[in-house]
Amino acid sequence: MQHTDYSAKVIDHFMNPRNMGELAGANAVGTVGSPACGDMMDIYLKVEGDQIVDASFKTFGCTAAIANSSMMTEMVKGMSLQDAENLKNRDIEAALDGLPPHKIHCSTLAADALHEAIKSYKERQGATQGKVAAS
Amino acid sequence: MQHTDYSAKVIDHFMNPRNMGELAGANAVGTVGSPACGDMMDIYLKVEGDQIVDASFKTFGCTAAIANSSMMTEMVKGMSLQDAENLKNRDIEAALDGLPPHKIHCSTLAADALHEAIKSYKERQGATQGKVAAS
Amino acid sequence: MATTQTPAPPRRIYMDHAATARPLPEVVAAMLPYLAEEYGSPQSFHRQGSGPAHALKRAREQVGGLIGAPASQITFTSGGIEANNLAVKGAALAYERRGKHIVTTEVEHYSVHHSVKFLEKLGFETTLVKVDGYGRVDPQAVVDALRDDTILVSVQLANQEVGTLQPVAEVARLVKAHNKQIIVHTDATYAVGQIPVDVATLGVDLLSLTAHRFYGPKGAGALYAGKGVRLTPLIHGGVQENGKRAGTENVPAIVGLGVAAERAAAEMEARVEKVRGLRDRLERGLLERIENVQVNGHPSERLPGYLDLSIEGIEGEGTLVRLDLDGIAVASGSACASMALKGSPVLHAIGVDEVLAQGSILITLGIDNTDADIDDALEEIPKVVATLRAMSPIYGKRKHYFR
Amino acid sequence: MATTQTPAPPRRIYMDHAATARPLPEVVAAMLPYLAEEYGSPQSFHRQGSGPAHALKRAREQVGGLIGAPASQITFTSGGIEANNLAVKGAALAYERRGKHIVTTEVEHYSVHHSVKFLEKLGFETTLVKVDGYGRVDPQAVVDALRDDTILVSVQLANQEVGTLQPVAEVARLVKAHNKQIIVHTDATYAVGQIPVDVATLGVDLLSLTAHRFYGPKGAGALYAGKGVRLTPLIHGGVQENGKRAGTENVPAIVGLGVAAERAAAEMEARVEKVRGLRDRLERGLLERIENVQVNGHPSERLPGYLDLSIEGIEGEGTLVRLDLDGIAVASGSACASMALKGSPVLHAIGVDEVLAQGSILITLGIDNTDADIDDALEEIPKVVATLRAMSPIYGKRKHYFR
Ligand SMILES: Cc1ncc(COP(=O)(O)O)c(C=O)c1O
Ligand SMILES: Cc1ncc(COP(=O)(O)O)c(C=O)c1O
Repeated sequence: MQHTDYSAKVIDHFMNPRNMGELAGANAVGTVGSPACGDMMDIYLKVEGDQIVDASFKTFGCTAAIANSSMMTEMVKGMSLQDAENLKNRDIEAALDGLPPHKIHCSTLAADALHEAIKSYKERQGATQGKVAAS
Repeated sequence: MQHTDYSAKVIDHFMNPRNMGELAGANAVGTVGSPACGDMMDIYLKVEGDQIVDASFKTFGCTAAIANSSMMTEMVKGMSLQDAENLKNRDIEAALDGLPPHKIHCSTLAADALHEAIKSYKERQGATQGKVAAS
Repeated sequence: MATTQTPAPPRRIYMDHAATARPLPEVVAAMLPYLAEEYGSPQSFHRQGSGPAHALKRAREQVGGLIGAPASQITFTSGGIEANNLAVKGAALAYERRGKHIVTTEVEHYSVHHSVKFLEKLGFETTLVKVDGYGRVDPQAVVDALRDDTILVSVQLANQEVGTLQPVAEVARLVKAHNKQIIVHTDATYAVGQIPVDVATLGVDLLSLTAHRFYGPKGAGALYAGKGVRLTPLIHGGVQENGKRAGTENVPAIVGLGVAAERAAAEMEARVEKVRGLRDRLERGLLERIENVQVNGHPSERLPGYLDLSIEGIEGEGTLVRLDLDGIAVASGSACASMALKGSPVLHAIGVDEVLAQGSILITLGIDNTDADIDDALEEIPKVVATLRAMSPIYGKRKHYFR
Repeated sequence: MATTQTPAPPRRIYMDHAATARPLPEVVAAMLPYLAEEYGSPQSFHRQGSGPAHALKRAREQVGGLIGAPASQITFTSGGIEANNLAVKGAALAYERRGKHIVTTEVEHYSVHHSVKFLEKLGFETTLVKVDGYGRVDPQAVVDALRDDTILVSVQLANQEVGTLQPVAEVARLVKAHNKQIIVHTDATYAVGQIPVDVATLGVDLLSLTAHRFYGPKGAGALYAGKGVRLTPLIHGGVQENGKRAGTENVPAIVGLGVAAERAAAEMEARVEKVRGLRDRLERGLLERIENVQVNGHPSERLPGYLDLSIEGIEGEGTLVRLDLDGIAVASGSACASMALKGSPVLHAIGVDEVLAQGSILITLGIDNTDADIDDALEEIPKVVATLRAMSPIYGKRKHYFR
């Protein structure tokens, strides 16, 4: 493939990433991937009640990995936790107008990072609220 | 190879063969080659005493076979039998300004036909003169 | 050694389309950008690779379109001979666990025969099916040659020398009915672009083609491989062509192949009609003007441009040279005209008398030939034949020299 | 899926000469007649074949001239990968009666590695010799790997990825001293046309090269085979190339290869000097402007145009895309930039940290690069690196993520 096989949206989110950097006041973090395999994402969320009020990312990875991080953080801002938990990698991919076949795993990674962040948030919530997290 | 690898002399003798046809009054004939293999030559000589006074050919074969036949008949006209017996295929080849490597055997064929004609002539001479041909 | 300085003849008439054909001007024009600004490798991730990558994609669709195959089933090679090697060796090695027996015919191109000979050194066995006097194989004879350990059948679509068309669809049908696991290959190098060819109609698993036979460039060919057909690569070492054929893609030539395929598909009917018309006129005219000559190959089931003649009493190489000096380029099956100095195995297989085989002239017409070409050929060929027959010690002595 | 509509950058700077290079205008000009009026097959006996046949002969002399070999010892192929396959498989199969052991290195191109893997299925065994941190093989280690049944040694002349030059002459000398029957091959695809190469000085039996690496066209390469060296053909079925490689010759591409070889021979010194000068300036400049970056490959024994960098904390594919959008085309050894999605085995073999390997950028300069190109690269590359590092969760956390 060539990078010209990326959609205009992918290139736009790669060149002008939204919500890039650590997030002041984040109360949830999800980290997935492994640098040795070529991609790693830190996703930061600021959750208030049931809602994600802000999100950001830092990503080591290819064009698609960065674009998916950027798009995903855009999508989840303002979302309820439940909707975010139901966000599928296909949704991010669709929002980016598709991904080359080789690069589908990058959208999976972004969804995984999000779900990881929510999970750790909930676990922590459960712990601080004295409840046992339901498995 | 292409036919343009033939020398100008080969092409000239092929296109304008000298001494072509059966020879009226020929007293020696040599035949070599095999049509199934792609070339066959009949060489006609008219021998007077020790000298070849005329020569001709008929040839089934490639450009080089015909050109060698033509050149060889030109060369032997007026030659003594002994000189003709010593004529080598290399001499005919040289007179034609050389032959492509694949085609050297055509000059051999022409020399062989000549020697064959002389041999049969001598045998017949020996027979008619009541001599036994020395082996 | 000095070479000939004979001036070029006033007009060159090319009647050797069996050897190669002149690329169409639009083929060359389409290639040029890929020799210049679009020189990138299709495997490069950057922008310089994207033009070439898209061009490959397009060419794959064009070639698929010509033979009714999806683009994904087209593997580009450097030509027909490589495609045949990849088909035969590639399938044999990929399926050798099933068996080691191959069935092919006596009249295949050397690229199939020598591939099979190579495989024999690796323990494979081969059955060569015979052909009839027209060069045609009997489909039932192919089936009769099948064994339990047969893994591959390779039967050409059209013969390179006499132009005879083989009943490949029938062969494939019967072979598959016998055992659908057997891979069926057809060398369609001489047929694709000359006559309609459709892989579904043929029912084959593998089909070889080459660009320069249908007015594309040298250096590009393709192997069609049906869904699920495995091949061991011939040229290892890269991701190109889905791992089936490594090597930086010859983009300009492949682009040329694509355009040639598209043109062939668009003009097929007109081409067949034109070329066959010219050939038929030439055939009739020569048979009227020359006696003691035979046409080799099948009378009707034959490539449209093909006319293979065996001319009694003369030898082919000399005929070819005289015609060439008159401006007409033809080929010959004579031993003397071949680099290997060997007589044609095809003429032998169809039972042409050995001496007659030495006098064979192969005239193959193409879309660039004209009526005027045929007029000239009808005038020159009989003259050359007469001249050479006058020199021949065997002409008219059939009883002595011919079987 | 919609594709990018980003407008083309104002200027394209090509720094990926490891992938392929732009053919010289005189190369293309020399090819054109063979795509048009001189379209004949060199094997045709008639006049239409003689121009192409003479062109092949000339090209063979030109290629021989570039590497100090007689024309008769040059076999044309479709490229370097085919030449490597022919060398390795062809020699192994031709000499298998002597033994079935092959010695090669960890850092060879896939075309050598996969050929050897294929041979392993036929019962051959291989020893892969290790390289040092610069990617160099120790000639003594090659000798130590030899066995009584070793028939072939294959060591590249220059590495495709880090540009490191191998001590091939020394390898050949020691191997031949050990057992002069062992065939020595070198994949010189990346070296021929870039640095002086002479088969006699190297003392090898087989040497592969490809045209498109030194400003010739795609689709033509060659294998040098010394006197008496036998090869089993890879592509069977014709008299072309002395029976070593069948298939209608790709005359236009071979003519282009010939001209490219002649130009390379004539301009060698100037080219080396120019390209090395540009590379050295770029290397120095980047090391000054970017911290935490390492140069891979040998500091001095390296191809003149090569600069392979591992840049801490960022990933190569993204770097490549950003640079490309800025108009600079480079390559990357990162897994994400490869079609196979595999990290570079060369960087692994020389011991580059896995994470650093993902951040590798391969810059390869050629004769078409200018001082202005270097200026632009010195400006753009540090900017892109800084931008991506700012996004990276691992940059600056070396202790966490790097070994
Ligand atoms: C029947 C047949 N198949 C294939 C080929 C060769 O194709 P190419 O020369 O493109 O490799 C030939 C060529 O002469 C042929 O006669
Ligand atoms: C070391 C090496 N040898 C050979 C080749 C290939 O040559 P070609 O692409 O001309 O077949 C490559 C190509 O990438 C290579 O890296």
